Amino acid sequence: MTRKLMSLSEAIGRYVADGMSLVMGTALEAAIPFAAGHEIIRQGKRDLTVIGPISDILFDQLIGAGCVRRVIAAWVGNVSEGSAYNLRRAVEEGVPHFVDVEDHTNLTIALGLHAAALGVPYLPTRTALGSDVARGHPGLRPIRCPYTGEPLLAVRALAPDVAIVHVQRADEFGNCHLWGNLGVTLDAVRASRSVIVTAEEIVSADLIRSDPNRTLIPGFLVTAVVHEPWGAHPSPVVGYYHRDHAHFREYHERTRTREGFLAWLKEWVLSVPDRSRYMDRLGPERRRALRIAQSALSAPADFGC
Amino acid sequence: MTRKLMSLSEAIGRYVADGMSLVMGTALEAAIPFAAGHEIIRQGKRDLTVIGPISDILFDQLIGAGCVRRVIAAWVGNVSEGSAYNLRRAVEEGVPHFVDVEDHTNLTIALGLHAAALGVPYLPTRTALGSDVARGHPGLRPIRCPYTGEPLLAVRALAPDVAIVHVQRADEFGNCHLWGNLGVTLDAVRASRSVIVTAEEIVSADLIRSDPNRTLIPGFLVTAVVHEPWGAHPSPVVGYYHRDHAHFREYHERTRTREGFLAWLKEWVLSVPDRSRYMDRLGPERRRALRIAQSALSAPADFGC
Amino acid sequence: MDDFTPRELMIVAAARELRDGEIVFVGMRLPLLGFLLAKRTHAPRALGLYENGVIRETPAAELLYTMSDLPNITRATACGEMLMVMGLLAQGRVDVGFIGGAEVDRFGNVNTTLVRREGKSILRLPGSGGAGDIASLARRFIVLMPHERRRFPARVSYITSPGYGEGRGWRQRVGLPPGGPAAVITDKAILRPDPETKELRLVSLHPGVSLEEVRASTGWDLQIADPVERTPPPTPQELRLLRSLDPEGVWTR
Amino acid sequence: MDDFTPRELMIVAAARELRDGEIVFVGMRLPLLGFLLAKRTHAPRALGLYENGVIRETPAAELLYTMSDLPNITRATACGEMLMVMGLLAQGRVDVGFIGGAEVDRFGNVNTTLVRREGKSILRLPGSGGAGDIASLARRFIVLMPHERRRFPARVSYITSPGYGEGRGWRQRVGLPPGGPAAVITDKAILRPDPETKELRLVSLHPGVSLEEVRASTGWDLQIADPVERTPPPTPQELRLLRSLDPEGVWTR
Repeated sequence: MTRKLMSLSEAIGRYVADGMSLVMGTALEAAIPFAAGHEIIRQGKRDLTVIGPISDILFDQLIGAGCVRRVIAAWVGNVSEGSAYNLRRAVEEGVPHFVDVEDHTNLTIALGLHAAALGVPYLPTRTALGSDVARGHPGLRPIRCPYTGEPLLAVRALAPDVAIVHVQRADEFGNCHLWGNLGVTLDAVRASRSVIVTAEEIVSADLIRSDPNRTLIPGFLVTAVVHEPWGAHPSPVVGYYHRDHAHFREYHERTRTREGFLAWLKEWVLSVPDRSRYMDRLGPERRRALRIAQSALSAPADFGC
Repeated sequence: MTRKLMSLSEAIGRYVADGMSLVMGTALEAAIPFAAGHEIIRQGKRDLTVIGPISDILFDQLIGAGCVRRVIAAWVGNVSEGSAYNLRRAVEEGVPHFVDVEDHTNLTIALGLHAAALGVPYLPTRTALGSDVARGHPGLRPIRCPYTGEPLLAVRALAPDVAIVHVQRADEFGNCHLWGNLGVTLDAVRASRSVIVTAEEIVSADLIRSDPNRTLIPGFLVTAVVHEPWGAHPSPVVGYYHRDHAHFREYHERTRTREGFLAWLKEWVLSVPDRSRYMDRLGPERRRALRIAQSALSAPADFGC
Repeated sequence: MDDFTPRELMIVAAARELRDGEIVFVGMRLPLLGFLLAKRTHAPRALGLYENGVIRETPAAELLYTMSDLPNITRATACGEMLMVMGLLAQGRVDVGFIGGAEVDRFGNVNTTLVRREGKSILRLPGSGGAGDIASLARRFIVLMPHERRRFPARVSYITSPGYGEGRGWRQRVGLPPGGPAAVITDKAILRPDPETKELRLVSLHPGVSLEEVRASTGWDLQIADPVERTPPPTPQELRLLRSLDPEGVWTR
Repeated sequence: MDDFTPRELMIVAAARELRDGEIVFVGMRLPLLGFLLAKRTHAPRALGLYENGVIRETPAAELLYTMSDLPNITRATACGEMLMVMGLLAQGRVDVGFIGGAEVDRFGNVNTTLVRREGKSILRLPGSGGAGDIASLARRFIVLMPHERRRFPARVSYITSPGYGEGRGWRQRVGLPPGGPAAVITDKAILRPDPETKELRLVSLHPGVSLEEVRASTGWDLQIADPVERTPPPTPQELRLLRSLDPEGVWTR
């Protein structure tokens, strides 16, 4: 087993290069790797392809910061508030520059990653038949079932260069325990050439091995492990902290204009060197309010011999 | 939520009918629903299609007892000992009668069930290309990838009438916690029209809800729940008891001849009314030896709010 | 008539679309409240599926802003992968799903991707999310949206979530399972597909709304059921429950 | 020469096929012991995948009769579904897999399904299990079986696990990834494919075994590498470790 613990800036610096494709926000509205996304912005990565089902506001931030050339997603917006203004400015006006959008549905994103995780070039589905999502789509071709003859769509495998996922706890070898809603996380990790994990806690290999069924990401698939408490704020992490609805609302209000977004970006990303300083800025009271108020521990499972 | 707790004889009597297809042994060598299989034999079910990756000796017993018309499997034998003599007698000599065998690989069985669980008529794969397993197979048709043009096999969806699975613990509504190796269990449950669960323990809904990520079988998919401690003996159940290797060896030795099998069947199946009497026959010392000696509890996960 | 908001009426009408014991692809915002309201009134055994991988029988203890908020995870029936719940949807096990939209047309096709305006400019919307999957694969779906003429064109500029396409037989022709929109619930009325033509027609006017108002807010020559109904206003019990679910009116005002 | 059993030599030879850090589809019986032996000698970082859904870095604490025995679960790296590990196999991430067989032929095709005897009678064997998948999808595979003429026909009567099919280029033609058998380890010798023709040829004779004996036990005109090697006997350390792994000789006698 190889120790893979490093700082976030080292992980992003070493494993994310201009022009790469990145899958993020794989658990949907929870455990979105915002800390990693902000480090990508600070390091000025360019021409990225961002992949994910829905991104809540992370993709919007990357687009506004000029990091993104192409979006492969089912939905880009602000889940509780509505529009993603940076996506709109990029697509409608080319500000800061135009981005390509390859539209999907949640299921076609999931199946594209699942195909890559299963080692096959495509998977069939009935979803989106007849829709404009599928029309002329490079990754959704009409086919026929070899048994029934019925029309289907072939979803082309999606194999990102890098998956960035935020988890509850990991050991220094990258073996991760995660729980709550998983979205497309497991397939995204298996589909990607390298995997960066940010974790609320780094724990002993011993603790991780106490529950192999919770080890949904085995360390040998992981390239880098980063200890990054609060690394998903303002999205929630089961067992750690709530969604910061106010932060999403504030982002929505402040990013209606390009100037507003740039001010927001400076305040929350460019002028903070790392997540710990970001959390300082958030302040102790707000952190306390977001922390889960009452534990509810899972009943144990016995793996004895 | 509907209470679904009933006796094994009621569950098999109500939900397994002659001519049905049944998927069993879905976790591979562990948690094989032997108690349910024995009840099927006692109730004299006929013309069943049995489906599973490998079956260890359960399918051999059902075949020898004359319950089976057709086998859809990757492997039928005795994992630690070798041949399945009843399968051999049935295929080679028609004793007690001929059975059809639709050969698969583990992966094509898994993909067939996965296709049904994903609601698609087939899934593509590269496995078994060029093999005689795939030659003229009704559920493995040669196709081409619509993107790359490469040859693939289309694995037809396998949707059994009934899945019978053995789990560690369930509530009376059929919500199940299971852990250890899962094999094809989750897809088998989702692929099947009805689901019979036998469980080592019946626990409160409250305990099950303490860990929704361990609830790999939600109750709404379950038709019947049976409290059946030791229901998987001689196969192992993680957290409860070890594999009874001696029992597999004894079965192997005694079933070399048809007469030997019939004597074994009388002793261990036909002359015992239920699993509790079966375990009496096994005796307290052997039970004690098989019980796990030392607990090793999983670290808790926090689902607090 | 002014003792409830248009959104409250929409949520109540959505709740009434659910039958007890049904499997529901819930969605967020108004539909989520509709689901919770139905569970506390006539559909206590309804089961909620969420595309993030959550399955719930018991309602969450607090108001949700998103389906991944912690109260939706605590004591859930099951938490897992998106494909677990999407598989159930694709199998045809989901009775009903809810979607919102920017545009809906005569045949119940919904657009949440992009609107082409006069000239060559476009308006970029967030996209499908799971809506296209619900519309494609659920046994029926319900659309909730404000009733404005620009949102109700004869033909949407982009089909994100397929309804009846070009009318009767279209879903079968393109390979979709039967399904389709069972109702479009707006702040003015309820529209349902004509069983023969699959064209949406007005079946119920909300309290205080006139036929002319609905016609003027619809971008095609809207057919009217005969007789057209009046949507019953929320009952005091419905309103009380709804307001207890969203005491600050986050989604209801 | 009689201080080790033929099976012990086979296991040791199998262990030597593994390189450190490789991802291994382990299988049961002899290969399992070979994997454990390799981990305790030259390949401590090898990772074991099991088709029941188990991934292990640390060896199990007790002898396993099957991959689902409890000692293989306790403190495993991960436990999950078959498709999780089969997906890694299909992705081409598995370096090497082990399979046994009833028959192996000139091009390394393996039969574990059925043998047609003289007349019309057949001998029914258990079937593929995961062997066909390993042979199809691993980057290379190793076959372990007793060396008997009836088990080494020129052409197997049924290809359960494809080797090189009909020779060079066949795997590509039928659509299989490169892979194929890297070695056939028997109780008498080691055979490896000729890099050009892909036909199995004798590369190493076990201690005390003659060339003639191996030729007589092979059902085709066996080509011989020049020079042919002698398989090094198990070292005392290898034997000691192996016997500590299987003290009662369940798999080694």
